[in-house]
Amino acid sequence: MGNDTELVTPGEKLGRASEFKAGRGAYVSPDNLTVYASLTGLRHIVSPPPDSPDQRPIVEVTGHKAHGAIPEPGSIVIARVTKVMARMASADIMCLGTKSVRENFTGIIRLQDIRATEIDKVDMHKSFHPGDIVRAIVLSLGDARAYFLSTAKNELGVISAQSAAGVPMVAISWTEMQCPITGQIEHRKVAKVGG
Amino acid sequence: MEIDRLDGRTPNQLRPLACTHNVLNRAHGSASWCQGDTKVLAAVYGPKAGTKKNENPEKACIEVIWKPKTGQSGKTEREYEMILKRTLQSICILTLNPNTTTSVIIQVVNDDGALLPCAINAACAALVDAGIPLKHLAVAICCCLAESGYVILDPSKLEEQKMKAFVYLVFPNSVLSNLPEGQLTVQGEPMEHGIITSVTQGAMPVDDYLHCLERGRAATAKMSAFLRKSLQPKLPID
Amino acid sequence: MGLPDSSGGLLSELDVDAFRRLFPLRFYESHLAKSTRPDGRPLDKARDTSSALGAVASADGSALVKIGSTTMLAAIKMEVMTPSQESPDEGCIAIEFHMPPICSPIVRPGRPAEAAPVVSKQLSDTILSSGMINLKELSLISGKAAWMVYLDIYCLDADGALFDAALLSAVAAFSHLQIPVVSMNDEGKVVVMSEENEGGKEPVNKEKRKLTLCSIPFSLTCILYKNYILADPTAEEESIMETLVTVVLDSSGQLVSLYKPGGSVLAYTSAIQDCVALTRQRVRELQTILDEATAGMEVD
Amino acid sequence: MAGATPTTYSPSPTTRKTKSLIFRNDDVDWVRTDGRDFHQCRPAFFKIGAVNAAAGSAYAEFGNTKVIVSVFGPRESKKAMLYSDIGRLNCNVSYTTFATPVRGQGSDHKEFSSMLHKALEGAIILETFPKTTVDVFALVLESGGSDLPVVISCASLALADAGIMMYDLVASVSVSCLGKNLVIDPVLEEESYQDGSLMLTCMPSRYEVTQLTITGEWSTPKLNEGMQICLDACAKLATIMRECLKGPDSALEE
Repeated sequence: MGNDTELVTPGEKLGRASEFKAGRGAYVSPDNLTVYASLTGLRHIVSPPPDSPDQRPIVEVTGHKAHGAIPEPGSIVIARVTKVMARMASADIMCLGTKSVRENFTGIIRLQDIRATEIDKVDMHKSFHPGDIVRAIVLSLGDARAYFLSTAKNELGVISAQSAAGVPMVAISWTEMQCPITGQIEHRKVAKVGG
Repeated sequence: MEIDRLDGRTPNQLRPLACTHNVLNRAHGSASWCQGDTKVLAAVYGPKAGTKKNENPEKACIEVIWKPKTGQSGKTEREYEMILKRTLQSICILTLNPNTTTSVIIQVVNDDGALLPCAINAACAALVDAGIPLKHLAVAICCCLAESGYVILDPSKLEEQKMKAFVYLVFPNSVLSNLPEGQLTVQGEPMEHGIITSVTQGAMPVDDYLHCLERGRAATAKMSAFLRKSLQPKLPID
Repeated sequence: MGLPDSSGGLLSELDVDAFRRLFPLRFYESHLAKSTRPDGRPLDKARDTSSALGAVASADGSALVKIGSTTMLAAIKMEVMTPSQESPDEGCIAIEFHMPPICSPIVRPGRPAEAAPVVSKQLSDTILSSGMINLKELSLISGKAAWMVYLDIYCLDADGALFDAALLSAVAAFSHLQIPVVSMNDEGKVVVMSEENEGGKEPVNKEKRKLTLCSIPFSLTCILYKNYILADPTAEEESIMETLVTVVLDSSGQLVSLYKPGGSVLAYTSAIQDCVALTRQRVRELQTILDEATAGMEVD
Repeated sequence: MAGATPTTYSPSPTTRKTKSLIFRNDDVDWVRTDGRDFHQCRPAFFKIGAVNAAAGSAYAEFGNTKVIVSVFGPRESKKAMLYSDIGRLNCNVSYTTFATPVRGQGSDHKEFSSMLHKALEGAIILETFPKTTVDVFALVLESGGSDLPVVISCASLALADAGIMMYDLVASVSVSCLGKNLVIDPVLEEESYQDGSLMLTCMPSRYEVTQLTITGEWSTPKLNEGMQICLDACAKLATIMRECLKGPDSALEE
């Protein structure tokens, strides 16, 4: 279905609620009669998934720069560890998915969320160091201060770290990284690459 | 043509230098530094952990607080704080104590010219006294330019006001090394010729500035010898 | 296979902007090695610069200046003061640089930017010590009344080289300044002459509507990083490579300021000379831009 | 230069011209200083994307009233804030020192800041950015009258430019009551002589009012008249605002 040339702005009517379902960038008025745009962009109509019980076409607004992404439960993030304490590490969320965020969000990784197995044997200081770049998943919106992050999956954990000599280290196992210059081995919760 | 200096000094002559360290009991490190009647007291606290504000996971943080002799801090003090902070950052090995803050407090005791250079020298001595890891020391000097392009060093307040321009310069101290000479040059110049900080006031021809650089470098060699001597552990008979 | 890959493989999955965010120095070094910058500029090239005079109707002189996306709005308001006893024939200039919260994500209301007072001070020092303005021209009645020139510069969009843009806007505002014609009223106050309150009074400053600007200062800020010199840095460049050198030259080629507040890179004589040479070139560009802006005003 | 700044005064005449000189209370035929009809707004100019450093921004110019609004976020809320399931809106309005005829202090305008907050809050879908804050900062470059309504309309454009989800744009217009007459979109001079004022902020396409501020003494018929004038003007203003969003500056991806 075409009809994606019409430019709309917030508050413009997209159609009647009896004919359309509100998709991205659209909402239904409180009286359930009208679908309005909530963003600036192109009015776009897509067919509902064939297995959906509701067979109304979906009207959405696309093409505009939406606001910068914010972390939500389930998002994969890339964060820089800022501080490592006995029971948790704090980290600045710098990328959401593969996109960078404009301004940092604070996240914390609690001791119990580092590994999926042998949780009681995990040592915070053998998992992360300040400055490490980690890939993590957002567990929840957390508390007032930080999002709760987890690295308890094979593909999550440290993806880049510097050795004491100041050079990027190479992962040699699930728990170790090695400095290519000094040969020194440091402990980390290392992320597995690829699939 | 020569310019007679009020206190009878030769153009290249510095005022008497005096440096005492460990002058304050409660600070982790402290020093007082005098150049003639200009006197500055510097205190260092830190490195302290957990003062969240400017913390950086990769680098130690340095904060500078400038206390004028009298009155409130204004724009001049803010500017001096910024210059001092960035100068000290460049000589400290910041990667050794990440997530910490080191505070440097400067108290002006008396200002009789060359105040900022004097404060930089004091801060540097106080950092050594506190045992903060440093790459090298910094030595600061003020050069004054007369109308004719004539340069005098380490001016008093009166001389500063009379001259058409002045230049504050900070250089690394000369390095004592066992390595062959060639190892310590950068772009054909010895390391201690590189400028850490330069602040100028008043218009001057570019060549006069370059001339100030030469004279400043020559003078800081003497000062760095003094600084080194004054920082050596005192013998008990002192 | 079970073993993790080297970090290189993992990082190649990232978007360019994510890589730039996570490893800014590595990102910049890959550009610098090709003698270029992420915005496509050669290392020694300043961003597009423009200047428009008379942007603020309620001011006596004003200018809007853009260097890349860094934007400055400068406006002058003239007030009257009693000159000090030491200099009864001189007026005064008060310069204030503001960074309102609209200009940058790092400025918040009630938490002013650290840079603002420092730039204010730097601007005052530069403008007053350059001798661009003869304070005697600001005198109205010797010992009785003189002009107090309030120059306020607002940063509307902060993207690096703030001092350079602020100085250019200040100079442009001074060249646009039109001094109001004033006379002394019966109460001994200086008031603006207008059709209504003229009342046969003689203006006290009939001939002095414009200031004579001699030796105008222009500046260029450069980054020193390793052996590279990057002219007119963006905010991102300033935050990653932190050694900055600002050179101010006046229109006659004199050095008004050479400002290098610390930084991990030492400046050797050759680098200083290179920065001065780049500034010389930039002074000519800026002079032309300013001349064009003033010429544009005269046509109107 | 001495440390302390000497006391100064502005040479511009500050004494107000007598009111009767311009607006004769009973004379219906006086002309507005800029020649507009009583119910005619100043030409409105909008531009989005004025500030690159911000997530979204807009510039508005109504005669001599010139404002810039920047939007930042959604970003992390201040550390001291309590946890919240929905987003927060934080507003600030300040003036430049040269905005007013006599040089001012350029300080924050607390009252306008909170009024801007109230005017916008109802139009933003706060549920779409839980826990985080959207900052809306306005700077009045020049004050030429009707400053707050211009700030509000401009802020809603900046929010739209930033891609913040909204139920509708927000348009705002004020009227001044001068004797028997209602004048819309008053300039500074008219505001200084007004007997009463009415400012209305609404979501035009939904015909919902988000804020109504009244000062002075109003009879019910006058009030109804004033509100109707404002609602009509808001609808027209919204059309101009939508054109701006759809114009060449709009941030549509290719």
